[in-house]
Amino acid sequence: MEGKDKHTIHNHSYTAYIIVWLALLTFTAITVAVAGINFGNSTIAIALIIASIKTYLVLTIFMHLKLENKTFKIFVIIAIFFLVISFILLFSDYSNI
Amino acid sequence: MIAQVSNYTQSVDNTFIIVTGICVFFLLLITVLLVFFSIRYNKKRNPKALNIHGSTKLEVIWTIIPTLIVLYIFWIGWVDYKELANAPKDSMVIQATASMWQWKFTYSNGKVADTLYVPVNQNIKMKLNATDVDHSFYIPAFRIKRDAMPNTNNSTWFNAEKLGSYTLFCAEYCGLNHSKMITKLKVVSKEDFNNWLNK
Amino acid sequence: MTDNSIAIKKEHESYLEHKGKYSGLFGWILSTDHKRIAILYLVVISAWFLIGVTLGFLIRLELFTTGETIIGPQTYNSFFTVHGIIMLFLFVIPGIPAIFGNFFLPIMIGAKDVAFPRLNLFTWYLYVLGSVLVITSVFLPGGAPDSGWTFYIPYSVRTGTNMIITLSAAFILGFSSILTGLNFIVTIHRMRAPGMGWFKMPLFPWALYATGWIQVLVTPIIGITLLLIIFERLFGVGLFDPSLGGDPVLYQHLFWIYSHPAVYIMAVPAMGVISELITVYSHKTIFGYKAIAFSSLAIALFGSLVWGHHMFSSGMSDTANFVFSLITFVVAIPSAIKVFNWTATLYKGSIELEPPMLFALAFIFLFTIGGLTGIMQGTLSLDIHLTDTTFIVGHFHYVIFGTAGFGVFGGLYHWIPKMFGRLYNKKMAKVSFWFLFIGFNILYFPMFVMGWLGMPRRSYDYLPEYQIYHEISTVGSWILIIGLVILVYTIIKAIKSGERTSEMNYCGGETLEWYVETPPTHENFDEVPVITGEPYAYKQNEL
Amino acid sequence: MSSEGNVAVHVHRDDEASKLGMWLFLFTELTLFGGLFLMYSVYRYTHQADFHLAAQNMNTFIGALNTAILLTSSLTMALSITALQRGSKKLSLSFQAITIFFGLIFLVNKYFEWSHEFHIGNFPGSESLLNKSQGEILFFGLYYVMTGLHGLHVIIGMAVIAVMMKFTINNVITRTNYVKLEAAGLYWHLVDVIWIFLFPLFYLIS
Repeated sequence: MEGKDKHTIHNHSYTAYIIVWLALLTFTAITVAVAGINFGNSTIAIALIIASIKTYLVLTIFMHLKLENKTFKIFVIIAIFFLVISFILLFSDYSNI
Repeated sequence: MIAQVSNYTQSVDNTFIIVTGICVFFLLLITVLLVFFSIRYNKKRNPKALNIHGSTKLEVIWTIIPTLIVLYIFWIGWVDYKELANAPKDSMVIQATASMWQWKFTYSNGKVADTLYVPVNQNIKMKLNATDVDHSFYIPAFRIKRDAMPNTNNSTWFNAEKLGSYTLFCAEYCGLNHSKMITKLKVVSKEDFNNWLNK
Repeated sequence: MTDNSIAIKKEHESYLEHKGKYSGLFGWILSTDHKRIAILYLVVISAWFLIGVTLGFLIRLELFTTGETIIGPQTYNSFFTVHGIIMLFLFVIPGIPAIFGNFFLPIMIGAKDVAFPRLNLFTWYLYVLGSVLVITSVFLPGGAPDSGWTFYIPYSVRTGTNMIITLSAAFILGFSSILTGLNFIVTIHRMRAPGMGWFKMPLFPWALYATGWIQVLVTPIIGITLLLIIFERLFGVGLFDPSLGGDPVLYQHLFWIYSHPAVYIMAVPAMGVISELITVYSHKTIFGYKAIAFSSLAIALFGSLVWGHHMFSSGMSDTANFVFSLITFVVAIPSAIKVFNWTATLYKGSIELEPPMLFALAFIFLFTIGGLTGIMQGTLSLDIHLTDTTFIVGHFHYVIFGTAGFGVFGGLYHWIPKMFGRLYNKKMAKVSFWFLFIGFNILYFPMFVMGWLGMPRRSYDYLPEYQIYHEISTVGSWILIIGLVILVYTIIKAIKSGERTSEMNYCGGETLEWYVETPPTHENFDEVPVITGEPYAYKQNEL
Repeated sequence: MSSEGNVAVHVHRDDEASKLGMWLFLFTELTLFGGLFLMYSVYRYTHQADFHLAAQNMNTFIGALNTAILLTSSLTMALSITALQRGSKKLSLSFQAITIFFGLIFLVNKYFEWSHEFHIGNFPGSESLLNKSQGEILFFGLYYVMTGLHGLHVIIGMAVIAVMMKFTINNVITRTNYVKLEAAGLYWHLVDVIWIFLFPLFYLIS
């Protein structure tokens, strides 16, 4: 029990964070710009894909998921999997396949 | 057994008998084993236990056999349901409107009634709606039930093959007098029905 | 902990006698010791359970005859609503995890406490707050909630009764449940004793682990849904108001996304308890350890994906009905695997029909009936006829009362001596069992019959043709209540004045709780145990 | 060993466990909002045209600005942890303060947005809203509930970071023991992630 004092400092450098931040701002700009153009039904899809990329960046870098061990990654996958499958099942009712 | 009044109830009842049969078989199997083991391997009779850690063969068997059985049950339930899901095109349409705590049936010519009169041997499509809270249109004799809710368009259908008077319940709890929200389905001959409708 | 003098002193001091920072009542309600918290839960949950039972008894009494027997329709509607809320949110959902999970999970995995002891105490306070709110809502002007425990909109938005308090209570109780689940998951991940790999962990922790995931992932969805009803009542947001475009079916989806998995929050921990009981009283290793462990996870997974089977008659698309019915049948399989493995464990055992074992065997029988009638309800065409009738009332009492209820009773008889260091009267325990078991079946079995004959549920009154079944059922409730009274008496008597015992392993178990003192010391173990073997070795049985 | 309450803290510190617990808690937040997203997706699917119409009321500029503000606050939050690990307590404190400040600006913007909508009569139960189509009522219902709940999370996050600042000053959070700050950061980033989805769904669909 006492042996668990492993304080491995894990973190990214200042530069890494700032690069990610710039990327996030760029993606925001892109998503706003793209929204002006009418892609019809795929507009929302593009917006959501960009949002997912941004989320991926926040999760892996800002939230340190990249540096954590496997348990954390599996946890996140389980949670997202649950949410995604809920959407699919819910839409088995609403979409007219 | 409750009355069988149409082809559909016949097939639902058959499904019921098959499924109940399978269920009773498994229940008996488990119960007999539980009782038999409890007696045969009682501590008095069998003071020393024998470890059995498991058996992959058995696990596979009692995974696969139940899987096949439940898939079969699923399928026969789906086949019945499929029949109920799509009303035939030549159906006579009646609008049922539920509100706390009564039913209102509107016929195509505008006639309104609180008892559901239908002609025998005729496909009847019930359009279901509610004005306030959730209700459910339920005729046990026909094995049909469909919720009648505000802001939704549900429907169900049936074909009465026997003259008679059947109970029509509200099956979704809807407040104070939910249990009093009962009316009758009256199946009458075509002539009687037309006389009634145009009265 | 390296201080030897303290360690020696502790050996003789149970958690019941341990002096912490506070003494007396505060020594309990401010204690972060998982065992004391478990006892706190035991006391409060039992109290609410007895209130829930009383309401159930009155509901049955009212239905003894047609027309008014003892209460009017409004009271009846409130009674079945409050009965449902108390039994589900205050008894079966927290029940086994909060009482036995709290007490035995850390011990069984060789830990001194849960991962977050203070959070653990906090969940108890949330629970008490939520439960007090439930009771408050009954007595405030406006009247007890009457929407049914399902809170279906638009009724729950329109009714004039005290819905907001009840909904807030359910929200808080959900939060308490989430935090318990979260605590257990982390505890199991981080605090297993050295050497205890995942597959050396007993099956009760396995069940709690699977349950924890369901609690964490699905409970917030009902939280937000109930919150939305509150918003709807307060501000008229329109999301659940059909006249403004709200969709009543969508509400049912959101409600059941939680409430179906909640059934497994109730049942899976009870299955964990039964797995322990079956091995201990057969005095042999469990049959198919991994199959049982994995089936808990499989139930948790598939159980989260079948919520739509509560809505086959609500007008879902055919695709949804197809999909949900199919997955419903899939979830039957891991449950069947469990039943087969438990039964196979008995084979060539050396079975002692002690009171806990009687409850375990009854559990298997009742759960089998509950599961098989569940199969009937999963069958689309049968469900259309059976849903919202007393058939489903019978079904879920077999599943929920038959598992969580009998799991709690069996668990209590199994572990009471360990928890309090006192013995109970075995004869009385057996008498209570037979009353409970027989009363249970007489009470709930007729519901299947009259349900098939078309008797709608939640009905204050009924047509005369159903009277005979209602009468039988009500008589059954009396027998059941006699059994409960005997059970409560036996257990209270045991705790208060039962014969003292300090025998560590009074039933021949092999999991870690049988290697700690009776009752356990404050920190369970003087030395952290090192695990080398499997959880149910029973080496003496090997040839 | 004298006080029960402190036993867990002194004897047994497990940062990994704390972080696992925090992540699990974040999942509960995720599915809490997940319920609302489920609802949004269904209503949007069934009332597509109305949603587009209603979204035209939204000010894309303020929305985009708020996104940038929240992203920047996430950056400062992340930087505050690195700063602490590198031993500069002061820098870490400033970053934490800036994070709170950005949260505040976000809320001020939100306040102007809401009060504008209230001003033109688009609030739940208002007459002008009730005259609109069902889809628009649903859109605004979802808008208020989802951004309101999100705003509440921003406020909670700010309060949490304020407590973290106090901990940092009192050396409860230090260079080697910073798991509390990390947990607060995780919470703040999650609030950011939720906004990343709210933004396109309410502002960019017109």
